[in-house]
Amino acid sequence: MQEHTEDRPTFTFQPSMEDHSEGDEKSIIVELVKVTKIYPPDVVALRNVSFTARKGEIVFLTGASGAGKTTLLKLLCRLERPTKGLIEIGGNDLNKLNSNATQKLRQRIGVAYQDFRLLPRQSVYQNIAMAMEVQFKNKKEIKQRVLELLEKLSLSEKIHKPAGKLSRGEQQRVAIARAAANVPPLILADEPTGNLDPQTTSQVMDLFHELNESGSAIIIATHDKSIYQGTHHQQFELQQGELQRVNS
Amino acid sequence: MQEHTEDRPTFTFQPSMEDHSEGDEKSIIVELVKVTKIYPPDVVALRNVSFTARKGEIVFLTGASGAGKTTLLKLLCRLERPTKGLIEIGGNDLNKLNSNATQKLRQRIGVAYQDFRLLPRQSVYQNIAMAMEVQFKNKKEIKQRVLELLEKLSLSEKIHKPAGKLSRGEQQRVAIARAAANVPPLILADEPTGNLDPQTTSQVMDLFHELNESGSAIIIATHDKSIYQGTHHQQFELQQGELQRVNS
Amino acid sequence: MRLLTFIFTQTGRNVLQSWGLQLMTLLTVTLSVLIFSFFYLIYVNMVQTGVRLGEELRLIVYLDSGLTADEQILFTKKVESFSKVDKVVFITPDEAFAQLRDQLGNDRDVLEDLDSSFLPYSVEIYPHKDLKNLSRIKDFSDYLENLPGTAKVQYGHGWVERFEYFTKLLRFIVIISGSLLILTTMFMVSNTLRLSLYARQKELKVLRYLGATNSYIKGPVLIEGFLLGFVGAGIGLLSLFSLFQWIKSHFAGPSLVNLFKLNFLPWSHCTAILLCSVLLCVLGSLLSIRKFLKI
Amino acid sequence: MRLLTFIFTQTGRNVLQSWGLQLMTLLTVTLSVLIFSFFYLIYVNMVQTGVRLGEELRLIVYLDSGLTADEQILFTKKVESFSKVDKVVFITPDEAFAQLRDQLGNDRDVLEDLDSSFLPYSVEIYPHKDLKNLSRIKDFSDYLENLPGTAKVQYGHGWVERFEYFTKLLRFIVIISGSLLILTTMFMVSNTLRLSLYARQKELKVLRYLGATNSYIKGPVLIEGFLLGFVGAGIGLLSLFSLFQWIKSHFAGPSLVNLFKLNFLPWSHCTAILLCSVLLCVLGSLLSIRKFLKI
Ligand SMILES: Nc1ncnc2c1ncn2[C@@H]1O[C@H](COP(=O)(O)OP(=O)(O)OP(=O)(O)O)[C@@H](O)[C@H]1O
Ligand SMILES: Nc1ncnc2c1ncn2[C@@H]1O[C@H](COP(=O)(O)OP(=O)(O)OP(=O)(O)O)[C@@H](O)[C@H]1O
Ligand SMILES: [Mg+2]
Ligand SMILES: [Mg+2]
Repeated sequence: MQEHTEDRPTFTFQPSMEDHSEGDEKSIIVELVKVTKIYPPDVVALRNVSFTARKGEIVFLTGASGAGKTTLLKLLCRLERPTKGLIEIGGNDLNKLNSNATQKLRQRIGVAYQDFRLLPRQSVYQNIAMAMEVQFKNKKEIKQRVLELLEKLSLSEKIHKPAGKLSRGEQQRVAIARAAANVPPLILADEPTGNLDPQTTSQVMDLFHELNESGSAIIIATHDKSIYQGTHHQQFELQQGELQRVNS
Repeated sequence: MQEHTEDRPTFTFQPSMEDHSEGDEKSIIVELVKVTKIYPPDVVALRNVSFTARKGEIVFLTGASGAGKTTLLKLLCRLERPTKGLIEIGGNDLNKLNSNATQKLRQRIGVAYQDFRLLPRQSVYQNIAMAMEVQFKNKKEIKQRVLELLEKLSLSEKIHKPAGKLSRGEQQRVAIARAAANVPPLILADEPTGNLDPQTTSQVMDLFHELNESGSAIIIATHDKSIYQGTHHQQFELQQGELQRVNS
Repeated sequence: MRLLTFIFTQTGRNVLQSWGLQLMTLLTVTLSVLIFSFFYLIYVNMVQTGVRLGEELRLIVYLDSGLTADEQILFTKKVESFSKVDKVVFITPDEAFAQLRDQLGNDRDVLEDLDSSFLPYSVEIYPHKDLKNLSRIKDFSDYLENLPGTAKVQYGHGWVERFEYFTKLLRFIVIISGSLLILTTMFMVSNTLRLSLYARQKELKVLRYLGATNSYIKGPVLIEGFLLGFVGAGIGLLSLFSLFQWIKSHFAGPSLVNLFKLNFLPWSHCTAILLCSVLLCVLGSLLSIRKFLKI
Repeated sequence: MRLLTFIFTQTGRNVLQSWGLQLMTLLTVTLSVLIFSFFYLIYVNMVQTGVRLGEELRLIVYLDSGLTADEQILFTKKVESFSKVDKVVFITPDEAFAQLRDQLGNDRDVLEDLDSSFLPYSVEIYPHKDLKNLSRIKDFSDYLENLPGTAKVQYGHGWVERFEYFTKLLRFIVIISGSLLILTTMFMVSNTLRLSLYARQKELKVLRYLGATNSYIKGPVLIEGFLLGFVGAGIGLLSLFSLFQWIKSHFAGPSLVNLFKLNFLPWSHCTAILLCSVLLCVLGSLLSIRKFLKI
């Protein structure tokens, strides 16, 4: 990685990074200030959303279908640009990133998309390994991590099957494994348990909690009450594009 | 339709068709006898599954991720062929249907796929209308039915948007609307509420109950306890390819 | 009736929806037909010119000066009876002298002050078409050489050889480039069909899932294939015709009209090209969706 | 270093994974280069033959029979001093007679019993290259006609005209078919690239989502483009060479060696074609993924 140090973005937070304050205020990882997103011509997906997530937090995002959850997550990994407002991740203003800096940022965000976005002809292994390959991790490390993740999500049997030939629930878990592969400082999971039965759901949540303990901030958009009810984690609700805090 | 009468398959049950017995035994619509499905080379998705569904019934199919629910539904609409065993729909042995008879059969089964299978560039209207167009319904009838369905699923606003630009939950509802468009005698819904919030879920379930009352048999594969708990409907569970009845 | 209406509506919708791709496919077909028929046109004209040139070929037999008039006529008869001969012309020294003058063109001044008497009697022999081949002509010439009364047989060795060589080379080049082109064209059209397939396979699959019958799917594809082949080949042939007219008007060399008379392809050939194009496009389209009918 | 290793691994993997498509693209490039260079070869040989034929062009000035030897030499000098003339050869009646005999070829018998005295003194003029053009030659001939001492100027009207016309037509045909082909070829290669793009756009998109840098994505594509252009053009040129050798050995007409001497493209042109192919493929590939770098 050393030859890349010079073009590494200023966004350099890492799970192992020490909190800069060590006080009761943890460092801010995601910050949205009055963000509005309008899909042309007139679909207002987000309206004046302000929102903060800190290092090591788990945040749940709920809301009716079409409320704007996916849009919010897409803004964070810069798949969409806000119409108005400021988005900062790890202190970097997303509006000011160039192409390569965006990619470096994305390497530090693990995303489990609602529609998975796997490569159907590639094997499960290859799909997960890809996320680590783009960061030039070495082969041994990749293999070890992939096997470990598949074990945790009970997918070991499917390792060499093409992703397109898995059941939807299996695909969903592969998408989650891919998001978690690099132990990134920020994980976005969009409806990660929509196709999963209760038992598999708890496996996935265990993985998230584990990642969280190792320092990752996790934002989960979900309709599944069972995964957030009765927890102490922050919970926000989107209502027709407007964000409201549910508990604290 | 009259010029097609001669090549209409012998499978001619319709929602309005009278029960042939009028007794306590309703007519059988779906019958599986000792069906085994092995995906080459060695994935046993279903093992000796026998199962019957009757006219006007709602059947819930549960089971862990990868248990074989989708496979079972695919066998019913002949997207996959069984490795062993007999499948009859409306009294027709699926193994004996030719290409055109298969298509006629599919016209009488509404399927909401787990991965939706919408056309992303076509409008919501067009996506739903397609299902009726292949049956040569007339334009007015199509328009009326599509508007009615969109109304019921609170998608009226999105009618002219391309399906690819909807949120996942909206897409899921479009897929359900498409399956219901022709008021088919048999509806297969694969995880129909995986991306939906509780309120939208109940809209969808209302639609299913309505269809059921007008005579359609409905088979729903799901992980969502809220939609089947406390109902009197039949419920089956798949465990690693083996089917078990949960209640009666 | 409803089926037909639906099929036409569907075709119209498809064409409108993916007009970019459709235009590209059309352009491909047009270019292919244009290139193919262009080469075919060249080939046809070449063959015609060859035939015209070949018609000018003749052998000249100079007769022994000692031959009497009767013997001369006998000789002519003999050659005429030979089945491989089209026409035999008896030529007196006067006629030969006039011919030579024509042949010498601007050099004819050298013949001034001379009279025809130094030239022998001769016989011009126009061989049968199927004899117009270098080696056969040679054999025939040898045969004539040995006839009694022959002083000398002469024909345009150099000219025949050159002509043979040149047409052989040209035909070769046209055939090679033609086959290269046909290969390329087929490759191209099938590529383009594959491309438009990629764009539509999702739609075709979904239609099958929804229970669309074979005819519902085949209909629009068939009509599209037909239109594609017809319009494509039509435009291609029309472009070729304009091009041809332009070349012709541009290169109307009056002095050469006879040798290089350019002809357009006859109607029957145009029609054949059109039909082939339509057939290929329809077949190609049907083949490309065949696998979807198995879903 | 790691980047390079990854890029090469990635390239290898891509090629292996989609070898069918890769092969098709390669074939497209090969065919295109083959066709293009084939036509270029024809064109080059045609031009060379034209030059060779043009070199044979000369004007003959017959001198007044009354001219003295000194005046004859003066005349020659005068014409020689004219800047548009390459070479002037003075010809005695004896030489002219010998020439005429050669020209008549097998007809030379007609000159038996004659001697050279009936032929005038003449001067052969080889005009400068830039004068070899029908209208200019005509002007020059008129000019010579008016020189004192000229009896008659003569040159192969018909031959020059025919040649002019024929090369014009041929050049025209080659240029038209060439442009048609280049158009088609470009169309084809871009189509094929689009096709292979379709197959890979999903992968490229996903790679971007995962944070692949520009170089990570560009690298393999660049190498693939390079290999494609290089191998494709290489095979195309080699095939052309074999084809050329075959034609040459097949059509080795000894009597015509001089006129139709076929030459292969010089090294420099081959290299240029190779480079162009590589450049176009690399550029095309990069262009085709450009939009993904914006995600
Ligand atoms: N690319 C797009 N173009 C136009 N409108 C869009 C696009 N993507 C989403 N929308 C619209 O924006 C709104 C919010 O969409 P979003 O995907 O964020 O919803 P969501 O909260 O994720 O819903 P779900 O729970 O159904 O996934 C919806 O009305 C949707 O139709
Ligand atoms: N096309 C295929 N080729 C090979 N194996 C397959 C294919 N489709 C499914 N499988 C395997 O068959 C098994 C059953 O798959 P199926 O899709 O029926 O599960 P499911 O019950 O629908 O699961 P989920 O709840 O995750 O959707 C799984 O192990 C899956 O990996
Ligand atoms: Mg969403
Ligand atoms: Mg499933």
